[in-house]
Amino acid sequence: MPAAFFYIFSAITLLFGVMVVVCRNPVASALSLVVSFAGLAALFVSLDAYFIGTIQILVYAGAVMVLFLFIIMLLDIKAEEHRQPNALAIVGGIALAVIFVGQLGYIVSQHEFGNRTTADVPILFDKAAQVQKLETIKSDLRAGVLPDTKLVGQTLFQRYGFQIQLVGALLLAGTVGVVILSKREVK
Amino acid sequence: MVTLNHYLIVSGMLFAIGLTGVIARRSILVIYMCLELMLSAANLTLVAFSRFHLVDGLPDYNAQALVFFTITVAAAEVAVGLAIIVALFRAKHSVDVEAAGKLKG
Amino acid sequence: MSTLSLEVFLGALALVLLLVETFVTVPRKLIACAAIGGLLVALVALFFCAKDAVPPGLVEFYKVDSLALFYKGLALVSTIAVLVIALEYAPVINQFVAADPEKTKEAGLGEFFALPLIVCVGLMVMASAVDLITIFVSLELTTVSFYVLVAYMRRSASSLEAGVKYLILGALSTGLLVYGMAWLYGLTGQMTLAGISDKITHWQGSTAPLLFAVALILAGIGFKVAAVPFQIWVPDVYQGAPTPVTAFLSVGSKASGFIVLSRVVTMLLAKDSAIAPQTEQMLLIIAGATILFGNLAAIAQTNFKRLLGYSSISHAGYLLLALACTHTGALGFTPSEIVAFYLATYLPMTFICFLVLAAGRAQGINEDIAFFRGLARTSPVLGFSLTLALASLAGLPLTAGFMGKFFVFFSATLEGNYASLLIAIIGAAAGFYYYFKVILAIHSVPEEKLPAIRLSALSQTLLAILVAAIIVIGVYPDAVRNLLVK
Amino acid sequence: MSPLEIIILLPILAALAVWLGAPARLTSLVASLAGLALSLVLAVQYQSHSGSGMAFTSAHTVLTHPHIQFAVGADGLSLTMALLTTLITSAALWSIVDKERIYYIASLLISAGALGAFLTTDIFFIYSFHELALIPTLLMIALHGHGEDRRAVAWKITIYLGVGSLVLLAGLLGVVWWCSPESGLTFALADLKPVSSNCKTEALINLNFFVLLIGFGTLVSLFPFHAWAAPAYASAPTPVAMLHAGVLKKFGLYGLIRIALPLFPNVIQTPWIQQALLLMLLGNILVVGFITIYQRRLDEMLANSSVMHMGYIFLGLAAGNALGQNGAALLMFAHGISIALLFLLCGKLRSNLGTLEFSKLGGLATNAPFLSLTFGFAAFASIGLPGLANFAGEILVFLGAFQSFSEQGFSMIHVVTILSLWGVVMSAVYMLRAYRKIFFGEATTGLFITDPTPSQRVPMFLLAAVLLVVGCQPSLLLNLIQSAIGAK
Amino acid sequence: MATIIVQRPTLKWHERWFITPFLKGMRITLGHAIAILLRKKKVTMQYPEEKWDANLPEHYRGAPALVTDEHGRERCVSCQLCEFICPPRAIKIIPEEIPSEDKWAKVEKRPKLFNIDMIRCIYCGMCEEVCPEQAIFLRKDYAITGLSRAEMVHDKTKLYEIGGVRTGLVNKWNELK
Amino acid sequence: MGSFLDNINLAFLIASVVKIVFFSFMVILPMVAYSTYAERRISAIIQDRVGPNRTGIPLTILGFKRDLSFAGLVQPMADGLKALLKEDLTPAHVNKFYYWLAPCLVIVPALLTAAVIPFGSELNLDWLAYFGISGEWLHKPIKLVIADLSVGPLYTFAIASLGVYGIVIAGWASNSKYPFLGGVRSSSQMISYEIALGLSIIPVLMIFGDLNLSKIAQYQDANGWLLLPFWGEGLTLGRWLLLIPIVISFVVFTISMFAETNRAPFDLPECETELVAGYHTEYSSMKFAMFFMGEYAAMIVGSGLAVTLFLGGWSIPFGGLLEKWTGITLTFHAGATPFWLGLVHIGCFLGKVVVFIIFFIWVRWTLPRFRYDQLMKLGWLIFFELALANIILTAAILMWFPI
Repeated sequence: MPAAFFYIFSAITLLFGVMVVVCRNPVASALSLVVSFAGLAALFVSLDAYFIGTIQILVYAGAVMVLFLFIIMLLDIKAEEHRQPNALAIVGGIALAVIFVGQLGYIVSQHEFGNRTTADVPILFDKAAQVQKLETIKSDLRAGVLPDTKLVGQTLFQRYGFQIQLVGALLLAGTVGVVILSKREVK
Repeated sequence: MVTLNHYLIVSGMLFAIGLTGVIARRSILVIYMCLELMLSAANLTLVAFSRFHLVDGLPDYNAQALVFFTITVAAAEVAVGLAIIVALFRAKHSVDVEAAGKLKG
Repeated sequence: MSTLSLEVFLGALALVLLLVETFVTVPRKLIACAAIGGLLVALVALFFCAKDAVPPGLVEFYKVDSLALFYKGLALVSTIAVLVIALEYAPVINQFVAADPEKTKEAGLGEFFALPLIVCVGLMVMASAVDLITIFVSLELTTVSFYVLVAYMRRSASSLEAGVKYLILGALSTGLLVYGMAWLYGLTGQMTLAGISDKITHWQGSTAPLLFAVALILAGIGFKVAAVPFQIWVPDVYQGAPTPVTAFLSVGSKASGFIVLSRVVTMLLAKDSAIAPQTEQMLLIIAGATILFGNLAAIAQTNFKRLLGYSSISHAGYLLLALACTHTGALGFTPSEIVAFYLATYLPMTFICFLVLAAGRAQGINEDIAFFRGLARTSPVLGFSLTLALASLAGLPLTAGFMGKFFVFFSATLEGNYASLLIAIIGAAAGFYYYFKVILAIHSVPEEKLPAIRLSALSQTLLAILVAAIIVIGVYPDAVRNLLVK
Repeated sequence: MSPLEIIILLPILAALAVWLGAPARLTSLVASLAGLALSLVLAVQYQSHSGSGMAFTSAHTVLTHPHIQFAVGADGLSLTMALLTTLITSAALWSIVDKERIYYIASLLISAGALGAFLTTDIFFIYSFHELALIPTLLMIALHGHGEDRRAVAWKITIYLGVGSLVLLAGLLGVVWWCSPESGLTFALADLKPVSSNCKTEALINLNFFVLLIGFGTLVSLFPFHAWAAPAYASAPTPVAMLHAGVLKKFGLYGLIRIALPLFPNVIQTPWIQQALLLMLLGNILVVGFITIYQRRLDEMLANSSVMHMGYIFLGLAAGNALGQNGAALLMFAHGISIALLFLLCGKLRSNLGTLEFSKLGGLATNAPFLSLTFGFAAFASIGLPGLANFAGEILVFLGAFQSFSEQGFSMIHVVTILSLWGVVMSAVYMLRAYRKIFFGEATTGLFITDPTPSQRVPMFLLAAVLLVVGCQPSLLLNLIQSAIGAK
Repeated sequence: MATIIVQRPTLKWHERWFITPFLKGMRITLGHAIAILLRKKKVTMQYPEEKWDANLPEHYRGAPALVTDEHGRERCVSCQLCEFICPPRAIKIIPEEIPSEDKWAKVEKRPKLFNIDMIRCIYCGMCEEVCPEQAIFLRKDYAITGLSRAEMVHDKTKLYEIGGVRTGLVNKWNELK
Repeated sequence: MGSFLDNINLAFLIASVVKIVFFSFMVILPMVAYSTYAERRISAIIQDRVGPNRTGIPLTILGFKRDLSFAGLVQPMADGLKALLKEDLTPAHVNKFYYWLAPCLVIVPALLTAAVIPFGSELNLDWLAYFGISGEWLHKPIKLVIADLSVGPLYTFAIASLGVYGIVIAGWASNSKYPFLGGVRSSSQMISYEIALGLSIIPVLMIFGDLNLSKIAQYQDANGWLLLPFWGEGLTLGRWLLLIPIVISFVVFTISMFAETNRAPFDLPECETELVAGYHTEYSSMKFAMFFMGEYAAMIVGSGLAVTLFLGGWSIPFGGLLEKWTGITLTFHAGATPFWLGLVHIGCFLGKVVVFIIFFIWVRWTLPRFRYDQLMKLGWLIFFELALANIILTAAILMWFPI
């Protein structure tokens, strides 16, 4: 069952990932990307990262790609369908990808740590329940449920609070920039 | 059975697909999508590793924190990027990489 | 006092200025002045910041060593300089942002003066960042702000093109960086550089995955510091971006890239590191290629700004070379410190060039070298300063630029790395040509009379300080050394 | 504050003052003459008081690690060179009439660079000061030089000197690496120990010396690296040509004598290095000599002859003994003065006649007897006529070379020395031919020249007088030089 | 054209934030709903069961129809005025001579065919207005239905069936004229 | 316990399928249908009309004198039948694939979001034992939620945000001016209000300290609804003070929900007067109906979420108080809730949702449509800031008055 789950969603992810590159219509590319992200989210879930999976959908599929579609439509991009693709770039790109994957294959073959399944590395609820401090997390763990969101939240806000502030500044800068770049002045 | 390496291979292939797209495609928007694909592939790698690196019996949430930051940053980048692309389009009415070729040398 | 408070202060200042810009009608110049004032305060306060004063929760991520303090100072100084240059450049910004520049004299200026503060915060944090997440976040903070700044002139196609190019390649580098970080984390199970370093020194098994991760990370950072073959964005972006931003990119962004690179490379090249030799090889090859490409490609340039772009690439090459040479104990400097020193010397000379460029552009002088003919006659002070700066960039002795190159050459000599030394010499020789070309243009007699470039009092002060810095560092390098090696 | 610092700073300050708007001629003349006077006083004082070792020292540390000081100090050799510099600077500046400020500034800066290089005792600053001349030279030749291709020529000299100095820098860094004491890297000449090679490092040390030789050699226009010199001097404005050919070019030789030879003792005796050097200097003397003979213009001929004469000085160094080096140093001085005088006269001819082609010149002596006399004087000095300064130098060089021959038995240096004696003949040929063609023979129509005004004669007098005095009494300088290099 | 500038009312803060207007609107609609639910107000009629026929106004315009006079004679003389005036061109008339054997022969023509397409008819009443013979009238019929298009075309028979007899003056036989 | 995947077994699958069938197809889809009916009836009532009250069992066909009308309750079925039987027209100029894909993309996410909403407490089936049925599963009460995820509201938002694709694609694929404008409007509107929507529930989540919607409902069952904190433990000053941010949250959430579901007064993407019905102008028959179904399904799920978060989910109003006074078990007791109470809870939930939908409809027929700039201004300048300030306010209250 888990293996099938993995293979199905990997296939979806990769196939639609390829579609993103292959499709000449940008809308098709964008939608393929959405599906690919959905598959990816499923893979995240299969790795017990519910929160990340949900965020992946919420942010990428729900917001980022809508923005892309919005822009594609706003700019009405169809021009590429009538143009010759750059053969050299395509060959180069594919060659690079093949080299990269080959390299990766070699790397993975060298990576002994990677030869385990999730069953080999089970989540130890009891041990974790003893270590964790927060009561809600403890109770969840005792019940055998992985309080994924709470744990991510705890990590983010207790350990990485400073970095969160930095990201806040980043978003502020981004927002200011977007407003500046797209502001239409009232004459 | 599905091992960590399976996940790594999948994410690596996704990364490679994105890279190919970045190199081979001409439309800025599609290139940008491929970049998102690459970032997501990196995220998959991180999550896979985090699941297999148990800390106190739980997945390593430090890595997932990085994933969270990556996603956030990527979203901000997209927003800024699309704003620039729209502005460029307004200025030039095209979104091909090669159309953006006034600067050469 | 912790340096963190400075960063918080500057971030808050940026916020306040943005709010003021939105809700209060004040002359935008005041915003710039407030920002400069704040930065100066921070700069002064930096001298009272203790080393290793880190809030308890941040010990793993945030390190305040003398290197960090130095880079923070560098960030502050360059931000101040950028703001001063931006004040000179304001008419151009206005021209390309406002729909009707004549009516709205100050359109878009407020944000332009406030955003560098945010960049500065990013740079300062980056100087202290010692774990993957903090590095990533602070790097992106600056990068995203730079996307905005580069493309700021939204009615100028070249600025927007520069923005798009920077954006796509920047995002690509982010992708590579994150993927590399993921692998590095996955292999070591650590997020902090100290932890990773610890694992690397006791590495068992194949080093191939480790090298894979390292290569990706180097590629990712290579983009930020403009190392060959990841330099393709540089000339276009430098040429297209607003001049103050180009200056910021060339100093601030580069410095930030190098502090991260220094920390990573120091970790990788540590004594018992399993992958030290390979990493060093990688770095050396990149450095050699960067020096050669940057210098040789610069020879043919006719646009001053673009030329400075290639020059920036070539300097990145020297910096990389310095990083790769680890046997510098006899110099009394670590490679990271040499890099820091080099950047400190690089700062004044680059900023002078950009100050002149910005002021010239604002007063109707194009960025082509040909347009600077006879500058020494019309504006003798600028002519002199620019000559000095270019001589310094070329690495003429008794200027700051020589001291930087001097250390790089010396460390390559000490390393016994004669091939790199040869490449560095070839590069420097090419540098003589293209920098002197500009000097020659400045001093030659123009066919038609050009208007003199005038500077505001603030810019004149800055110019004086920068000129003084070039000479002082050139003849009394201990001044910087004492700041760096406390 | 050491008086030497004053000597170095004087031209810099004067240049600054001129740039800021002080009366150019007055300021620079005052500064240069003050420098001349000061260096004379110091030379006399040095000889009368200490007589050996570094005097007038003063040091300010500018970098603790590696140790770099702004250290000045002078011994006989330095003082000789300083005298040469201040003399030629004064003459050059005096000769500038009705020119733009940049002439004065550039001359002063070149002079300051030379002075700094000669009077500091820290390798770092020796090297650094020399580079000070690079940009003024470029600007002066490219913007105010003569000839159609002055820009190309300016680039040629700049790139040659730039690359040469970079090679030199690499060599100097090697010197510091090999010769520093245990306590740490230092650039102070006084602290550097002569390297003692063992078998392992010998090859590297030899290589390092060779790099130094190439580096310094390029600056001196040693044979295969000489291509920049002749066109540059021919194109350069008079004061720059005077300073460059007369003073700056000697820096390479000075550096060899000061740094390379003492710190890498006996490396010059290494067969392959010595043979290479001999071949190269033979190139200077014979090849460039032949080229000189075939020149069609006075300025080009003088420029080439300057290159050619460097060969003799190298011969003195290649001899590897004190005698040769003494001769070389003396010849440096003498050649500097004589070539400066020749360029000065050449400049005068050019500004009056507008052309320097032999075919168009002739019979000037009737209208300008003083000019003719002075030129003849300088030409004879250049050839090495006894009684003039060059003769003393050349004879010492040849003696040194022969002495080396007697020590080593018959070797290559023997052949080279004999061959290079033929160079003297060659220089006599082209100098005398040029002299005859220009000043005697048939007067060409359309050329009119008068003798220089009394004011213009001053620098000529000055240089000619020095040539004569040193020629008659070489011991005046030889004592100074020997105090630095050693008598035997 | 004169431009009239309407002064917009200045809104208070709660009005600008739509708070009170929203509540006011909700109250109004709720009031209507309650009124309907409590049967206080009744507007809609349940049609087939309840009809409005009794309340139809005098001037109500329903289906047009042809009438005969008290003698059973067709009043229509096929002058075709109604056909011409009909805005939607719903009327089609083919006139014919009245055959000599007919009782009313020699007087006038009569329609051989008189069709009104009720799908087209717009109940404007123009035909009634224009008819010189007072032969066509709009009745109060409104439920005109049919299962086919053909069925919706009222022919002469149907029209007379609806119209019935009309007594009164007919101009043509007015002796006074 | 291993990973998520290892927990999948047959019983789980069967229970899930049964729940999906029950909740999605037997509750939500009929509710969708009857929402349209309610919409028409209520709008009629508000406008002093009657609305559809006749469609019933057409006995007249069989020769009877009268039809059985049931006050028009069969109307939705008639509508559905009509939509199915109408000619399915695909205009020639459309982008066929996406034109067909769009309606599916509207309705699927709307139904998927229902998965995490608890529509009842739990059902104890042990009484089946009296009828001779045995098995271990009898004694394990069935949780009345399809997927008991720990990321409930996030999941809802994530999936709901996918709904916009349908509209955008519909607008784009129609290859026609008005639908296109509608699609563009819709996408920007949904993105804008998603932020306020997400931020508005953060105070609620802060109070619960949990993202599991079942637990949130259980908490409210035991301790009083968020908007009605009248019973249970911990009724401190803090709870009462928290009413302020909760009310703000509730208002912002509700209004954003209106915008997200393209309901009036935020139905700009489909406004008839400007855009000729917007993105579904070019659609007909069942495809058109699917847009409607999607909209209503989203409305129902949104109402369900609002009810679960703010109005106690399936809990009985004042259940805690009544239990105390009467002694009858009216609140949830893990594993021991009587079967009838389970049913009552389902009823309660549905009742609340119905009330909420009626409110939706009431608002629609009351307010005029916003102008587009007003809409954007409202979202970005008021709700966004309000929601942010609200979070801070909640945090402050929670810090000083911990509950």
